[in-house]
Amino acid sequence: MEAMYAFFMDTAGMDEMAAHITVAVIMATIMFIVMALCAIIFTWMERKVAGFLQSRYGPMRTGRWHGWAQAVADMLKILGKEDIIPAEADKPYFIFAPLLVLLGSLLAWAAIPWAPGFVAADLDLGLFYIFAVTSLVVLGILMAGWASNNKWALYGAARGAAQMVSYEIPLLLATIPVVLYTGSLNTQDIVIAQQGGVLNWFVFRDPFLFIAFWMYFIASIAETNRGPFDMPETESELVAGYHTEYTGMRFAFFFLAEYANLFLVSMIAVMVFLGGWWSPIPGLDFAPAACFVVKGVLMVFLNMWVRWTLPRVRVDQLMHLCWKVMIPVTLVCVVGAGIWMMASGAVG
Amino acid sequence: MTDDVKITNRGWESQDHASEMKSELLELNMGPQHPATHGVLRLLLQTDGEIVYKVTPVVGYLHRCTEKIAEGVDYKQWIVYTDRFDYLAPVTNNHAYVTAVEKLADLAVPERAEHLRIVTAELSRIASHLIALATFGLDMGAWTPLLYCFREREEILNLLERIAGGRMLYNYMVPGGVRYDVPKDNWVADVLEFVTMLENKKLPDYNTLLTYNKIFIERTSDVGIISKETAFDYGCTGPVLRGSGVKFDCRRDDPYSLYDRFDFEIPVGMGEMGTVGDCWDRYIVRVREIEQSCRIIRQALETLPEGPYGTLELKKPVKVPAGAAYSRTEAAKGEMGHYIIADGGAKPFRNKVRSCSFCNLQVVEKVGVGLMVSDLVALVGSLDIVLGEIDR
Amino acid sequence: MVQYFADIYQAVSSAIQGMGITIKHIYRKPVTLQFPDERQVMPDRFRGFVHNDMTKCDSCNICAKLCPVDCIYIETEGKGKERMMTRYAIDYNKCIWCSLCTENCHTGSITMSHDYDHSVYDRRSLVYEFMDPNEQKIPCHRATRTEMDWWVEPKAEKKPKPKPAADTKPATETPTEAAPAPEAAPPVDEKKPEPPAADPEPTDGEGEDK
Amino acid sequence: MEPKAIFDLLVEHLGEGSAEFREHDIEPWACVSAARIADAGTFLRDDPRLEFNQLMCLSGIDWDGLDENGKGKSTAILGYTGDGVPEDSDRIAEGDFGVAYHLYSHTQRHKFTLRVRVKRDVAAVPTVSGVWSTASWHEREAWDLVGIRFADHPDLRRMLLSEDWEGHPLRKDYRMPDQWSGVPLKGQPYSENPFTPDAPAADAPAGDDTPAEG
Repeated sequence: MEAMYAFFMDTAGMDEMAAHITVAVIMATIMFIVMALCAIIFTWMERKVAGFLQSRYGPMRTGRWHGWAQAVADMLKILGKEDIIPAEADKPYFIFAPLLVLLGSLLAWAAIPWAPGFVAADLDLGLFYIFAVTSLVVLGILMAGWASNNKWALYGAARGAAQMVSYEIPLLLATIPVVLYTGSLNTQDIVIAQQGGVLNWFVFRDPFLFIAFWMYFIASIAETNRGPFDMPETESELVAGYHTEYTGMRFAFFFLAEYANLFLVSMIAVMVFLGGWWSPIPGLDFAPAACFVVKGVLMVFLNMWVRWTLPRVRVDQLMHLCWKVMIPVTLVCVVGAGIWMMASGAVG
Repeated sequence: MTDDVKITNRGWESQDHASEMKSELLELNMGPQHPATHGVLRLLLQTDGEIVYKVTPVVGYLHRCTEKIAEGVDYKQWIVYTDRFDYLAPVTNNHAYVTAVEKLADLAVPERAEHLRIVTAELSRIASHLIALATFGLDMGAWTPLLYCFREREEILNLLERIAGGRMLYNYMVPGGVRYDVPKDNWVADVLEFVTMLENKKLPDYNTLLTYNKIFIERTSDVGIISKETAFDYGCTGPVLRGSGVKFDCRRDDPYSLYDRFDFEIPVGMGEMGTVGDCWDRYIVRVREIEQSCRIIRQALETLPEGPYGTLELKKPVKVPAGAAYSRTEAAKGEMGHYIIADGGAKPFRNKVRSCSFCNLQVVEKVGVGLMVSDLVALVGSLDIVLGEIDR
Repeated sequence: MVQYFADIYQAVSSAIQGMGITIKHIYRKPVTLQFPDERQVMPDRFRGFVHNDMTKCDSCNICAKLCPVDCIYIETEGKGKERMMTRYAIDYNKCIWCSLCTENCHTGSITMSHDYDHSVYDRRSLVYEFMDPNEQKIPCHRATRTEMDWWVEPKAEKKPKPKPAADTKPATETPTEAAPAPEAAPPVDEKKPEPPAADPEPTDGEGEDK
Repeated sequence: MEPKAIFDLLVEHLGEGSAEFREHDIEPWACVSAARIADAGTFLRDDPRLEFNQLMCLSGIDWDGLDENGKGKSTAILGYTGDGVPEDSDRIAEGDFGVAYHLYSHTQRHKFTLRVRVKRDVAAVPTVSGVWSTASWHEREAWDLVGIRFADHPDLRRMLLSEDWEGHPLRKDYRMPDQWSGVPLKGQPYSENPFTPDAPAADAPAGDDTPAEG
């Protein structure tokens, strides 16, 4: 980042403001492209993973090698589809909802530290910021469900809102022990604190953090609305949930947001618990960004594996799980991690 | 849970508030195009939030008036239509119909034919139960068991294709026998091998993956409880009745064909995970019936007698004297009944089909009240309906 | 409280066991058949599109009568020895592949082929015409058929033997190949010189071609 | 219990004259007068010796010209033309309607058959849906397809056909309407595409649009 500022200010001769804007535009473009690529790659990956888990191939035809072009073709197809807005829909909200959902995850991407020094927005409250902006997604889903003027969509939206608002609590609580350890909400600081091999990753620091990691993982599945917690969609009950009435490009936004969110929560997991860009063996950090992405993709794979194995829970059981199991457990983790920290002398 | 729910005005009690804040039941149209209704079933729901207050099934979207067609085609031609009732287990439908015709026409069936009928019918039953497991899992959001079950069903279809020629609709039985003998290419050994494989390898897999999964148990136990009395009252049969703890199976208690010669057990719901008669019980009855069907197949094939596989009149039209007969058999989804009234001509005068899903579905009206929308999906899934035989 | 922790334990352990089952399949070869490249071998009795060998058919109408859905259209003209078949068509919109037509065909001309993929864009093209009435009408009566050198069904007592005449001379004139539709349609089994044994015994166990 | 013994108990309850026993090799039955059928059902269900707790099947029948044994001639059965459309006939069916009840007892493990015959112009039978809940749908189906009205049925709507369908298809003199809700029902051979107005006649040879082999 500093190098980019230096380049624009010194070499290109811009003033500070112009350099800031240029860098911001460049970073935003990169983020958006990466996000779109994510959606395409993870769509394909999801289908292949689901296929092989289910003893079939998944897409095989488009683009010769294992149907690699299938997701691209799907994207092109979906862009070419007719855009339908139901006559009775609440048009402004209907149009704005997918953008809001996308915006929620896109904004959060800004604070992801890909490599040392390479982060679009190096905020001191980075982690807090990420969780704050991702709650925009709830708003978008609620808006979409309401504006569609469809009963199924309304059900999906109501379920989704309840679910995502609830699961934000264990999600946050699970990351608090890490914040206790680092004493900072800056995403770079969190990663830097995990330097020194796999044993220094927060997930293996102490047993409470290990539990907190899995709690985070479960909450993140719920937060991304994926199986077994895909209450807002529940295709066997609510047809397609909150995006029942959406077609074409607007549907693609939801789709994009789902996979962007999926990768986002995986990257947060990597950043907070799994050592960020550090490689598992100390001293082998040649390609920090690649290491980060690979870990993120492995988390995504884990997520998919869970999705394609487990049945879906019911909406009241989902709430039960959140309020009666996960929040107590994460609270115990917070306290336990604090005690462990004191006992092991990690904090002076 | 079901009986004490009453539809009440759940709005504010005082009048002046009622004018500002009114709550009413939401009318929800579940189907006919809905992923969880197993075809073109339409359920008219009245819900309060997630709770269902009234369920009204609306059927008939697949109606073909097969009973009228039956009056226009002769006894043998109509067998191909019976395939299309429960298209997931067509051979059991054939069996139900030919049993009725044989009863009426007093036709003797050679033993080899009976054995072949039993083997194919049980294979068909396994295929149907596999679909029941698969789609029930799918209703619960588990995708993978669906594909695994279809994989095994595919093997059954291959086996049936080799003996009967069709892949899905076999037209295998005729009054007085079966249409084809065992094919010469090692069919019997393949069936036995498949049955062993299913019992030893695949069913444990399904059990681990779905049956004993905690989420699945939570979703299905204590949900949609059909008591014994309700089951009798609503004429439920098959796995639905047995799930309610009634040890009744036409194959044993009202034997037809040669079922009384084989040794098998009748699994019943025992309320292992909740109450007797809940969705999990109906599900586990199907899983255990697959095992029992495997046993029957093994016995029937090991004692397969030599001899003709059909009477000599096979190729001629069936002569049916005037009269009426009701015959029932245990099809995959319940009790399949055919009430044939013959006037002595080449075509039946009236052919009433009592289809299992038709009666089983009706219970939704009673049991569905007070469930959550998600539970209603579980209930309908656990009844294992096929719209092809409800609408006929 | 014990139940609470037992539930959590069960949930976690059953989920992990289930995931163990699914991950095993990653290493197994998928069972999918890559359809247009790999095709399943159809069993002998497979009932595909109906094929009628027009050199043998004498338009006895049994198949049309037996058809439960009336999908076989046979039109003839003339009476007695003069009776000629002018149309033989099968409407695959209606056909239900029940094989009732083949099992009672006394000449063995109508058979179920192993062909199953004939997607068309227009449902009118699913009516397969097996002969072109402009080319040549097909005699129906046995005497006329013998006279005109068509394939004649062997008498029941006789051993069925291959009729070279059925394959050489009339085949060139047979409208089966000339008609526009059947070109695409049911597989014309040219490599089948043997007429299927017209076996009157139903118990012999073989409903299909030898 | 044997059918005859069951019948004796039944007739003891209903009184002489309201039920008759018909012996038959395959399936003997009791002919019950229509007005007493609900009464008979309640008795058969509740009597501890009988306990017919399941109604297996309820069939509505149009006995056109046939007697109870199936003897006789029904001339109103319409044949089908080549396109599967029922033939037209002006004949009006006569004769009775009937309802057959097949009962089974899960506790006593015996079966019994009841039959009811009503005149065609009455065409109404008391409902037994209060006795066996399963009868509700069966009776709706019988009303829908045969047109037998079930008195006091709580919800006698059409079951399988659309609400605005005309006629009852399983009547022997049923003629299919020409159209329903604007959908033509007759004169449409399947081979003809009703959606292209310039479709050639069905018996014209399938043209060049037959795709090549593939």
